[in-house]
Amino acid sequence: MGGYGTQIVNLFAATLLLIAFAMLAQRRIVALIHLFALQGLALVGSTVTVAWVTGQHHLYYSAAITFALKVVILPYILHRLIRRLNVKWDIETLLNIPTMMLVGIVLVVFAFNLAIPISEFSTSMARGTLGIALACVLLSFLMMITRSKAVPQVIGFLAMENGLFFAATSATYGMPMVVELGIALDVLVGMVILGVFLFQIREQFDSLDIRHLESLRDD
Amino acid sequence: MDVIVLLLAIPLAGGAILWTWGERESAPEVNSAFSLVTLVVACWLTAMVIEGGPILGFYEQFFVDSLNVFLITLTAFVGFTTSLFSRPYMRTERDRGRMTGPRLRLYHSMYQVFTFTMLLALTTNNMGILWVAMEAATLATVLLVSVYRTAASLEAAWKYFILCGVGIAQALFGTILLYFAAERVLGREGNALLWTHLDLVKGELQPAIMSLAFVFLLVGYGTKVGLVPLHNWLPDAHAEGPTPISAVLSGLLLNVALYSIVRCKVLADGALGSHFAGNMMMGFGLLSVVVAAFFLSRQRDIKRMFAYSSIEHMGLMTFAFGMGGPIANFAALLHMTVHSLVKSAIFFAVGHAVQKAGTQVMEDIRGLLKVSPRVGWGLMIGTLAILGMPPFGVFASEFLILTTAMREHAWATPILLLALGVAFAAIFARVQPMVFGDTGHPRLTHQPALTPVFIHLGFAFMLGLWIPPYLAAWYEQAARLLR
Amino acid sequence: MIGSLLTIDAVLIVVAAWIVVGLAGIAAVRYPGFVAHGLFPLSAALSAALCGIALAALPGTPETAILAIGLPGLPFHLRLDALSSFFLFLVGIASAGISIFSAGYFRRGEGTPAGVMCMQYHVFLAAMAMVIVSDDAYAFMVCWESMALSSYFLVTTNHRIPEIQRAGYLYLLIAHIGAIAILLCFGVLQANTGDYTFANMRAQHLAPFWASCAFLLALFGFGAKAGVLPLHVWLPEAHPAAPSPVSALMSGVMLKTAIYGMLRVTFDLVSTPIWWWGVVALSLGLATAFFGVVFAAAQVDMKRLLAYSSIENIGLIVMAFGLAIVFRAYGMRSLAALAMTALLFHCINHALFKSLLFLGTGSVLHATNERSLGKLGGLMRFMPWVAWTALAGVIAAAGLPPSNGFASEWLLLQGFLFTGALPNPYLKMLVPLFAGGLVLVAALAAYVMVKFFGVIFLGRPREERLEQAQDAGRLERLGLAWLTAGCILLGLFPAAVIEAIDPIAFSLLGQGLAQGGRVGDWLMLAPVSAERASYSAPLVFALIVAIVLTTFLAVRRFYHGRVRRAAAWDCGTPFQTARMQDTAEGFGQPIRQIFEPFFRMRRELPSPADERPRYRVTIEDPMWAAIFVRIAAIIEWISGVVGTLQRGRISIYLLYSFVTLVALLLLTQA
Amino acid sequence: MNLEGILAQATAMVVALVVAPLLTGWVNVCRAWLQGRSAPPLLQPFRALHKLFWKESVIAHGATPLFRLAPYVIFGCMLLASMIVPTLSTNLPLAPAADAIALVGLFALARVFISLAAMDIGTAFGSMGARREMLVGFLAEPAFLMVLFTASLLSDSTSLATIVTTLGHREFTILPSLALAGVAFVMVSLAENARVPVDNPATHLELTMIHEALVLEYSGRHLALLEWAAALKLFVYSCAGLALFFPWGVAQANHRTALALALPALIAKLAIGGFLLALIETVMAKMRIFRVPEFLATAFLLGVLALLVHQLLGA
Repeated sequence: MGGYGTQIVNLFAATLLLIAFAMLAQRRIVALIHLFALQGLALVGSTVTVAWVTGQHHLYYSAAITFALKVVILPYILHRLIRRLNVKWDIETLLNIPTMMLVGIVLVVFAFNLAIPISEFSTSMARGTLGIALACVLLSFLMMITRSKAVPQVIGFLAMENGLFFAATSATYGMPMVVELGIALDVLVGMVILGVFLFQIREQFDSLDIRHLESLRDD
Repeated sequence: MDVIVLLLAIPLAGGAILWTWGERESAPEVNSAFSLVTLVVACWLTAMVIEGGPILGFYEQFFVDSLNVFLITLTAFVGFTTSLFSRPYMRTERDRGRMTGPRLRLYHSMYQVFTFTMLLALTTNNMGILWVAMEAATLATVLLVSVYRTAASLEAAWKYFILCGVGIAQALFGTILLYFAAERVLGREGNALLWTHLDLVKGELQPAIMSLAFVFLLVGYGTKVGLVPLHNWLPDAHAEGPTPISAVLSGLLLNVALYSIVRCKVLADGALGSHFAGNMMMGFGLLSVVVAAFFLSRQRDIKRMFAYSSIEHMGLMTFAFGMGGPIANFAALLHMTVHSLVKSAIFFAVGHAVQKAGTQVMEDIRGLLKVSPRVGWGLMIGTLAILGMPPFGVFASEFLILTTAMREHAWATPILLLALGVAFAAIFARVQPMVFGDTGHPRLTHQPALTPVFIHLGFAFMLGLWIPPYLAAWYEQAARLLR
Repeated sequence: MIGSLLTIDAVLIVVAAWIVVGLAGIAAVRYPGFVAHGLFPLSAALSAALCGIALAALPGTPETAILAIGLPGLPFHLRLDALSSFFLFLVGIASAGISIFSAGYFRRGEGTPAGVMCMQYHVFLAAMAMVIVSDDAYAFMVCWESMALSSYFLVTTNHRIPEIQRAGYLYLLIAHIGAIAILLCFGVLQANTGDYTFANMRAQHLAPFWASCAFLLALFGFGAKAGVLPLHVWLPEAHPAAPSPVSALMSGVMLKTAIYGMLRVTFDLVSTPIWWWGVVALSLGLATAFFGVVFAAAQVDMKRLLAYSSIENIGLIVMAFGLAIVFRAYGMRSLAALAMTALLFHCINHALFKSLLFLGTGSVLHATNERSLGKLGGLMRFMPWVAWTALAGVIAAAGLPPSNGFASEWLLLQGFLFTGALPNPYLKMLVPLFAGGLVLVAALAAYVMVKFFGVIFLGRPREERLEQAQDAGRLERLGLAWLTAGCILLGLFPAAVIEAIDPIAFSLLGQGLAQGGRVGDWLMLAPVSAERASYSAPLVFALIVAIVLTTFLAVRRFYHGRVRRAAAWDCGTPFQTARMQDTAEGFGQPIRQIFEPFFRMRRELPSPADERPRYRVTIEDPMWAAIFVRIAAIIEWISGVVGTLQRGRISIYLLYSFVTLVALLLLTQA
Repeated sequence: MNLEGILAQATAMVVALVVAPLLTGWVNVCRAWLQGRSAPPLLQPFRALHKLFWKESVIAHGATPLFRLAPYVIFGCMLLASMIVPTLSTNLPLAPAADAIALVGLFALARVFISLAAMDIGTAFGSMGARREMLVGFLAEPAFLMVLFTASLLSDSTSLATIVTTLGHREFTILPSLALAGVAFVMVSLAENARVPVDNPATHLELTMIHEALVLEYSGRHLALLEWAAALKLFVYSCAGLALFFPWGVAQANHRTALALALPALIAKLAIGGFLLALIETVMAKMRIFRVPEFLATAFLLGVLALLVHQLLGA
């Protein structure tokens, strides 16, 4: 049974990575949000599996929180945002897609190499997943670097959180409950503040292109 | 009732209350009152620690030893004096229409919340909660940075938010790795993230994991410390936010972030048994000092300039902590204290100076000694103090740091000294004409609060000439905790 | 000595009293009258007391004390030995005159209020005294920098004027850089023991390389304060900027603390100097002295002129320093003692006559509000007190017998002459050359001084309003008289002075000048032996006076004393104006012409055609453009490069942290 | 200080006072001969001095006491100098009061005083003269001192008496260093005594004159004192030169006989020296004032060279 569990978790992990790549390649914001929700779903799936197999009950709670937060609330907020701000398209990335893909591949390899020696020590059922989590984090990082509009950057930021969360659950069966709650709270508040910001930026520059935000400089 | 809980409860309650009536005329006084009570409780806590040694509180969730208790007092103290300073400052801002009711409400309540997060980060025993608190600190201040709603302030806040958010995310990954390493030793119970427990078993933690974890933690919290090249948010946030916020950012937030790094370094050193962590910190420190020093000479905005000087001094402390050893740690802690005192004092003076001149551009600020000698002298003396002129405490700590460096890493000393010289030339060349000379600036509508400035400078002066024995003993105790 | 008062305690009491006086000045900031006529005379009395104490301590054994302030583990160590007592005496005797002068000078406060100034002034005095007695690196640095800081505030008293701001900035910056070098020097000296007391540094025996590093750092650091080439640039800026008593204090006393530092490090902390250090010091000293005097000859601002002349004197002192090192390195202790004696003697002489001259310029400044030589003249008629005291200072500064300036230069030349025993042939060649240079400098100094005195006090007033110039007030006269008396007495009884400062040479070099035969009785000064060289200031003075009197009487006895006043001969031209005299530029013109390559000159020569011809020449310090401007440019360039880090683009910033992260992760794998 | 000492000192002083004007007169006489003019009488300088002393002295308005003090001081310096230079005897009681360096110091003192006095009236000529005098001085002094240094290195002493004794006692050998020093000395003394080619004592042409410009405002007894002092200066220089380069015949001890022998020797040497001086003044042309620094710099360099040669060859 544990074997199946491991396979399932690995499957979910693969899905996460795939979605991360997809987000990296995605141009349309709406699709980006969908992908994000999907990623959240995969995350919930893996968490539940881990909880079910290992009987770590508090993981159910965190799965629930994750579901509520990352599959329902945040995508909803984001949808409302882009509808209110009516920004549908995000054509240009600072780096063209194929290059990003290549860089992404390199990053994944790098992440795996980093993770291999560590995951040896992992007592948990899903040893390989730490590498995947790290890869997800780095990919989201790359996405944030390469996006030139505010909303995708935010999504990249959230995706990074996903990767972190996945690392927490799969590698260590989740952090202590207090910490998880704290993290969740921070993420939520952060989202709200982000929303406020996006509106402020919008009314200030009537666009969400962060290339307007380059006036403070020292060169 | 646990003292620590009380200590945390007060600012939290203050935040809640001020959220409801923070725009009232009396709000600044209430704000100061809360800060004062916090300070009192902090002193009480300090007294307890000095007598009874380290305190564990609330199911081991809180832990106060001689390392963080002095930071707690410092935080409470600077928090209080800053609230005093912000009374006339904010009133003047309101008269000038830059602060409206809602903004004031936000400001006052967030001020208390920020104090709360700082104290939480300092008192908590749980590395996870530490992370949460640091993130919360960002969230509490980010809206204050953009409170003026100008394009520049929005941009600054956005950068602050994104860069620190991303950074802190790295820190979270580090924490996870830490937990991952710890749970194999301490088991799956919640206490696998408790620093006290980690400290006991740090020898058994897995080196390979710990080195990765430390890298993530360093990059994460280092972003908040403002280590080059992760510093880019810092000057913007300092320059664009209201001056009291710049003061607490420089005086408190950076300290606490560095404090978290130091806590992690203790664990990493224990696990790796090598000087890996220390070397990394020294590298960052040196880079920060040098780069910041050369940035200084390009500044036009006064607050921005002093933000860079903060980066420089943070780099110096990081370098000192990186060197390790009782003297260096002692010096670094001393430098931490003096730097927050002096730098916040400078920002107080700068705040009033900027309000007088109505601009932050240094070319347009002139003749402070003429319009209001006290602001002028405050800025002048503060600057000289921060530049490491004796007999101020900054010189004492820099003397210790440099001499230790000469002993252990002689190659680094000339570099540091060069950077300090460049910084001196750059800063003083700009401050002198602001203080001296003639001007036609108007008087302020509200009597500026300069008592905090001179209290801070007075302490700095004392620390340069005479460190009270119990304070010294206390520093040494703390330094010994860090090895 | 339990219970009874040590001499060093007395010194500390004086210092504390100074601080108290300063605080009183702050307290009484509303009553400038009280500050001037109450506090400054008091501090002058304290200075006089310090003289006495130091004189008493000079022959005594070293005393140490520890103050309970400073760093934990490194409290203030203090030590009072022969060397420090001598310099304390110097501080005391100069500051006594200057303080009493200031009591009359700060009558109407321009710029900083008198009370605040009183504070800064006394902190300055106290810091200098503490520098001299401090016996560990931390105490030394604290006092050293406090000295720089307080003097900086004194310099920028009239901070409304941009030039003064610039001067102050330059001064503080160079002082700070020097302090950094000194700190490094101490870091080298403590030789990784981590113990920063001077006692420990004395105990260390450094490898030649490190010792040389320490020496060069000290030479740089203290040279920056003393105004050794090429770090002298602050001096001609800061001295004119400061109020005259402050210039007097800085030039007369503060520069000497730098000399004290050099001596302390080279002869006390580093036990064994190496001969080439001496050559370095000699060359630097000669360059400095020559540069200083040549530029002094070209100045048109009286205080600038004096500042450059200070540079010259510092150069001479540094030459003596180098000579002492050379002799010490070759174990020729008695000659080293000779050079050392000359050094110390010249230190105190310069302290006296330069303070005197600066105070004189102060009085002139107050009487005429004019610093430019081109607009002064003929003041001897209206300010006889200032003029005659200044004449005494001028004779001393020009190094003419029987003044004290001549006595010290005479000793120094003796040191240069008896180098036959030097084992190193090159040095044997070199040292007489330095002697030649020294003589040239001394002769030029006379030129400069004639220009200084002649243009200010002699001739006819170049401006109408000079006719109304008032002579110095009573207190000012007292101060001037004190310093003049000092100059004359030291000049007339050099042997006594040398006897007094002999313990220093003895303590630093293990042998004094007076060992074996005395240096001569009060009448005759014969440092080595009467056959070798002898000089008797009292005799020379007495003989000249006697001859003058007898001639005077004889002329009246045999002939008559009739005098008729008439107009000066006008060479047949219809009228003579004061403008026909040499201007300051004119007087300096030959020097400018001879040493043209030294100057960066910009001339405006009028063409014969223009009907309102005007002639202007401006002299610039070549070191400025050659070194400092370049350094500034380099730093500017670097900061420009660094500035590109902050491009304002968030993606780039994210990239930075991303790259950093990846790099560090790779590092962990390595 | 015994009676003989006092006697020797006194004779030295008297000799100086008397011989100095004679020397000046003698030079003038020789120059007149060489230039084919009819010579003034040898005692002409005394007559001039006497006449000047009788004249009342005219002083410009606004002249300070310094102006009237200066002639006496200068006279004093020169007389003192003449008393310490071993003219007749090396065993002078007052000689230890000032050595070679102090001698130069005395000259410098006199120079400074006369320059200041010249600037005091505030005429164009006065300040010009002062400037030129100091210009000559600051180059001549070092050169002179270099010469003296060479001698004092040879005799390992700066006291003139010792120098003369040692130089006088050695057997006659050509010392290259002394030769160089000698040339330098001649150049310096030409300049210092306001002689052609540096200055022309017999002219009042404003473009060229130095010494005459200095004393332009003086008259009567003050001028007399100054002239006498100038004569003394020439005398002292000549004696110093003779003592350094031809030290033979100077009495070592104060026997009356020795002194009696020394005097004619001195007179003879001075006569020759004076003639040579006049010869130089006749054959050479006055150089432009701008050339003077080069001239004196050459002298200075020769002096330094002498010093180096001495260090190198030990001779």
